[in-house]
Amino acid sequence: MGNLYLINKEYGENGLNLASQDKEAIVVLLHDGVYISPKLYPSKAKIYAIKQDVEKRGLSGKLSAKYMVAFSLPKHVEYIDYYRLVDLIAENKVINFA
Amino acid sequence: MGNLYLINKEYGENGLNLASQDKEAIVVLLHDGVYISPKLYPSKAKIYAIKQDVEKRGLSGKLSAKYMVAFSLPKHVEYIDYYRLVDLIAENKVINFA
Amino acid sequence: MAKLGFMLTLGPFQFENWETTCNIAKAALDKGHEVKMFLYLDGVYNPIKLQTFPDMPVMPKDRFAELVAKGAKIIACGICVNARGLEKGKDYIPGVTVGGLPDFAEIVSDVDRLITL
Amino acid sequence: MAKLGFMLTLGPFQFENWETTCNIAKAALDKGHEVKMFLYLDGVYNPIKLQTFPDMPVMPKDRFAELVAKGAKIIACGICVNARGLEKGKDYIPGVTVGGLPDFAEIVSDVDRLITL
Amino acid sequence: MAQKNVLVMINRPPYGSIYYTEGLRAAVGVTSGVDENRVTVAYLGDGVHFALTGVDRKDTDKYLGTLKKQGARLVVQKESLKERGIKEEEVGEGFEILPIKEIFLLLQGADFTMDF
Amino acid sequence: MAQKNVLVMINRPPYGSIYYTEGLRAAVGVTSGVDENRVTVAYLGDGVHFALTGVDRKDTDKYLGTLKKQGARLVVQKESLKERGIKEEEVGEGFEILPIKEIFLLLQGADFTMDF
Repeated sequence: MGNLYLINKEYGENGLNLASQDKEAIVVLLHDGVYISPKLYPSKAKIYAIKQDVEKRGLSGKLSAKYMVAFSLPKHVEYIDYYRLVDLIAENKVINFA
Repeated sequence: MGNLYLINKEYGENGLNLASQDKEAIVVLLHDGVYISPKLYPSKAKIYAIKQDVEKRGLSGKLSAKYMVAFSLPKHVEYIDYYRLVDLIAENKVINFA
Repeated sequence: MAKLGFMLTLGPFQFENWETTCNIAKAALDKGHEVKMFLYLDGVYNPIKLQTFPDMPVMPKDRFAELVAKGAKIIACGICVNARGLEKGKDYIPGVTVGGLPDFAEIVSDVDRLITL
Repeated sequence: MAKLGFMLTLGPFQFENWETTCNIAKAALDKGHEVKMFLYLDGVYNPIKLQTFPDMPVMPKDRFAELVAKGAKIIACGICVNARGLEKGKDYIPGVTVGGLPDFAEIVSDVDRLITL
Repeated sequence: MAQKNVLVMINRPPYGSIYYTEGLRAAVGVTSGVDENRVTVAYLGDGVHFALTGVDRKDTDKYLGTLKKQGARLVVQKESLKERGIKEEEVGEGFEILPIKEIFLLLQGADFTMDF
Repeated sequence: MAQKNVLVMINRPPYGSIYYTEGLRAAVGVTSGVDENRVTVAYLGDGVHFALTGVDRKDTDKYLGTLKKQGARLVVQKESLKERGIKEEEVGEGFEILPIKEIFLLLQGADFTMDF
């Protein structure tokens, strides 16, 4: 059981700072959390985002691995749906910043 | 008639950026606007804050001229009440960021 | 004396905007200015007359009632009211009416200053 | 299967939290998990049954009704309900009850995960 | 009663709050009176995300259509795009990219401002 | 049913929203059940402003008093203070200043977290 950080934009930075202390952090960007600069993603964390949140904001390209590599950004973001999110919640401790 | 910028924290930075373009900007910090770093105050602007907003947040000392000078911060903030704010509103164009 | 227009988009309690709006509007009325206010989005929750809280002698709706008593004209956005299930504002304090954005357009045409909070 | 607890502190429409909460809770119920939800602060505006908007076939209250139908237990904070003038939740969709923070304490004791939005 | 020029400034991105769409509804509303007030919409700070090509605009298209018919300008702050790593070619059709000093001139020319 | 350790994280400053006080009411509420759940309150980011000596606490004193009686810790993130130019001597009595790595340990020790 790891720590699952649910991150929205408003005080997501506080959550990402804590996730940076965490060797096995799992981060999920929820709603406006996808606007947080990828530069703030913890380097060791696995990063997820909700696919429909990303798509309706027109950010599918910007959070993609291709974009991240092209701009030397730190991470690949994996898109998931709410069913997968529920699995992650069931498997991990939830750290709320959403 | 000058421009009176009503500034809250949330997107006050956008307002202060515009005020920085303005040779005669008047800035009023409302509610959480008093938390914005004084480093972001436009250098030429006159800066006001609502006295009761500052006091209940325990910031009277921190926004004072003495503190500003001690920490080489850019400005003196003058504390006003809502009656004075209404005068400023009546005398100027209101630029809303509150 | 000036005519001041207000648009308030947030409800009571949660965020401080309603209180700042009441403070500015009250000071304006005390100074003899005219106040016209449009309640938009969550702003329409403010004038619900049934607000009750044991420890709080003055509820948000009382602050708005005070503005009405001092002569403020307050209109709530009807689409917002019905979307939030407030049934055409039937439980509002007296003096607050339900209208639409054309009323706001008229306020904009009429006033000397516009304050959005 | 797990028991999931939720606390929602924002109302319908204005901010997206209510929708994210419903999306997660629905997915959890579909997967066979148990859902217990506490509506706190502006969260208590969500289950007002009279919400109506011509262009919107599914209103926020309908999403909460769907959760109730799927077995979610939803309790609203009574102090918050009355402060906002919602008269002990008399206009709530069926299945949502009004309680207090001790109910939330019980949810906290009971669930395997807690999600606050 | 007199016609007013209103600068509607949108500071919040879609969709975390409804300001991105209700701000546009208000902008259209402002023009609905007998005095035919005029509006300009300015996207500032995080608000500029609304201008991205790929944004789903099914709930805002009707307002954008009305504003376009009225000749209202939709302007996007250039510096805000840059700070967020958004390239100008990622901005959709119908949005004008303007540096802050030109947005300030729009503000100078407006009678009123509104923020969302 | 089992006793839980809850870390209540307050991210918003007083008084622009009511989270600074309603977060404390919820923290007290969490401890009110038969299982006597335990809470720790952590002030992060802008939330640390609540710890300033001069803050008016007339609406929070009763919650702080109850939490104190229960032995609940109130911790303030050291880095957040520094970023905001707040000196440690400006922090009121009853608040412990902790670096983020120690706040992370509190998080590790908690069963649940809540954010306000």
